Amino acid sequence: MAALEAVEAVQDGDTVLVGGFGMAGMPVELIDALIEHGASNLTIVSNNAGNGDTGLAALLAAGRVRKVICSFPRQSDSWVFDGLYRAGKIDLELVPQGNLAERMRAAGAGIGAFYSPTAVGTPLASGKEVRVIDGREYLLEYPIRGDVALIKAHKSDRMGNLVYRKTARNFGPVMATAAAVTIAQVSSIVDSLDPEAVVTPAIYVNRLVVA
Amino acid sequence: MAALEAVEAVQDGDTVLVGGFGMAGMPVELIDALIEHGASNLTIVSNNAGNGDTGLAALLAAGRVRKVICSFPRQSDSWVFDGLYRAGKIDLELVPQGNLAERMRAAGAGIGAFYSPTAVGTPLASGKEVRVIDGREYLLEYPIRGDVALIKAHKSDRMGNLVYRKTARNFGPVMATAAAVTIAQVSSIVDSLDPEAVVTPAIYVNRLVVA
Amino acid sequence: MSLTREEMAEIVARDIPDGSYVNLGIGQPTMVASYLRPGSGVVLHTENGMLNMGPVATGDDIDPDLTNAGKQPVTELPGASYFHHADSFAMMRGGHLDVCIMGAFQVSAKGDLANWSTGAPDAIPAVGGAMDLAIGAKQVFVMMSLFAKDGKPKLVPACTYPLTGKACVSRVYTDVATFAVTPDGVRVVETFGTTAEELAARLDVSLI
Amino acid sequence: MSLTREEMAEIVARDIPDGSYVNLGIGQPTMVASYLRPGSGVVLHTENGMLNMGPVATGDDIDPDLTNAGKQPVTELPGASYFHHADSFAMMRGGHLDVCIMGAFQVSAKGDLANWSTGAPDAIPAVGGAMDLAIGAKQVFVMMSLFAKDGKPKLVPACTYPLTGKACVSRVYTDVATFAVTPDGVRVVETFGTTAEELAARLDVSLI
Repeated sequence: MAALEAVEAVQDGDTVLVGGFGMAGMPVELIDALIEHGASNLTIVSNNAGNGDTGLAALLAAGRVRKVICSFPRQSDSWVFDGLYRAGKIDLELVPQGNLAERMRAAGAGIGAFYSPTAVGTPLASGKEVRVIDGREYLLEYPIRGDVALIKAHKSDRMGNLVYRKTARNFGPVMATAAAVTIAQVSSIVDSLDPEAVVTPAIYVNRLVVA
Repeated sequence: MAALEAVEAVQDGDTVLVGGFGMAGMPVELIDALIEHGASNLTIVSNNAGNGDTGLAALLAAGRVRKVICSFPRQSDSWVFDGLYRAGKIDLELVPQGNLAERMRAAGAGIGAFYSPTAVGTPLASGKEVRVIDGREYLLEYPIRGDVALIKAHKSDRMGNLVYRKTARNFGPVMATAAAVTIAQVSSIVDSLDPEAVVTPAIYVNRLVVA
Repeated sequence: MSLTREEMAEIVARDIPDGSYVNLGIGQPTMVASYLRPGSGVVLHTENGMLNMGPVATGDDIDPDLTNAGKQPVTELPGASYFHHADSFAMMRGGHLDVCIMGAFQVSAKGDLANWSTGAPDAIPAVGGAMDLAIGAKQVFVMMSLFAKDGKPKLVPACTYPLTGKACVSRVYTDVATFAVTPDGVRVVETFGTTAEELAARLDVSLI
Repeated sequence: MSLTREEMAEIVARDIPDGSYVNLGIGQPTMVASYLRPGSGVVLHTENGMLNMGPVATGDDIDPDLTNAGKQPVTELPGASYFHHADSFAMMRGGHLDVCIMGAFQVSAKGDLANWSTGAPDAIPAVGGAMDLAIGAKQVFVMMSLFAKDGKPKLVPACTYPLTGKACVSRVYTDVATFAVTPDGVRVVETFGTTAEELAARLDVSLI
């Protein structure tokens, strides 16, 4: 499927989960297609908030994003986000990296909420329910669901089973489970994969784009 | 390591997680060693409560188990458990299969508790906290931790990374994360495994037994 | 003429949309697999950790490491994948399966399901994955005879047996009729060797 | 003489038990890797999804799909494994890592850690995995200079910067001393070019 056709699943106002940790696992071609597609008023869930002037940063620069949910927006080359944030043009929900992953996992796994020990006693605990379990404090965390997930994998088979490459795996498998529609960018579609080594089963993948 | 030496990690009164779904993934040699070892007053967490007269059933028959936490104790050949249960000689905590897996996952993942939609409105909801989240009812479920896990994998490397075979994978990877000491029975120890295909990273494996 | 079990399985199979991800419960629902149209693209999930499960294994194909949820030896189809129990039930609980097909002791007019325990005081309780399946799939289809051996209806105003799940059943396939459980009530979809009027007279559930 | 950063890294490396699973935070803690004894069996975890991470990659070994948490290209050692982010942080949050080494702005006498935000009103907040790491590992070692550039101590009775985690630090490695945070108070383990008495005079924290 062409990238532009695939990202037509994204509608104005959607929450879009975007894979990648820095550039590793970043679905650059899908993001470029999303910019071309033109959907706006988006909430983006991703570990970072864009680097340099391409990819996620370009989506932000185009004014399509109203809110970013991420763990680490501030980087040496995150000038696009920085500018929008300081100008009050973009909302930020800062989530510790592990809670970000676990909240998406909860969305995909049908868990209504969970108690996490991360961020107890910190400013990011503000407004969250605290519960003591076995003498330890935990915060109640809710799922983060996506309307669409844009992820990058290494290879797929024709059914949509996915394998990844090294640390580019990062958020892809979790995001694939947490979105209503998952679009995976892969380097190639192969005839078969080892069933023991499939990381994302095809049930979680709705559209495949070779890029 | 010899099986008998490995299972010396088990002490009287311990909670022992035992892998397998029926015979697939059942660590038979480790269970036999545990019987020989003699630890008693055990709580066993496993999907079933023993079949026929060997394995888990033999451990029960030897009077070493005071409580079973499982999803499906009653089978056509579960006469050992049936007899002990009817005689009031063994306690049973019945847990839906998915909650059983997820509660062990929570133990391994440092989650204090989680809200599951499974069993709402059923007799197994008895005594559990109910919470409505986004209009749906959930039950609060707590982690199940093991002192020791006995699991069966297919192959390991020398570090203890594990791969499994087909549906014999079942509870092994989850139990490995949920116990203080994990003992894995494997068919062979090989020089190397594909890092992309490792299912249980070595950090979760404390002792290896070739059987 | 009321339907045989084979005919019921065929009707259920016909109602599964092409390309669906489906879990077939232990027992009668397993028969549905034989009636799936080749090329339908239906993918079978087994909760002990596999997608793209193939038919029951025989002879040399039997592998003790490859079984279904009923612990029968099965086979693997191209495109299969294996995963552990927490991932398998996350897949189910997260609403990713399109259809789950289960047997039942009773189904209520609101779609409550009772299929794990008769509540007999001396019974040893066992639930397996039934409660997870009941609330996990997008649609739950039940296959059962409409009347018990003693003639009592199994589609009831409220279940008297212990529940497996609340308001989770969407369709009930029986030997004499197929019912849809809807927010407005129980609708008769099709009857076999009987009429909606005759059924209405034998059931305590209002039919629409 | 106070320690150089290299000497601090060497001392931290010496205190990591053989065979430990260790996460090295971004920045100064990364230097510890160079001082691990060959054959120590220490396994490095990187929270972006890998165990048995090797040294930083150079030249042809650079692979954009293989990076550490600081997004530097790294290498893979024999026995490596890859996993996704939820599994990686489950490993951390579940207490499976033996040691995590982090930098800090401040550490309190009770082991509270502040290392993610100076609380400056115009700063853009960013936390990454710091809060998960702080509460996840069995032991958290902090590496920092004991005094800020303005001379203020960074080992304090209570943190004035926003917290990363409560009561999570077990050891503090600084350029002039190593401290153990214990239930009874902060203990001086070793000093470098100074004495416990001199440090006590410059700190508002009681030393035992």
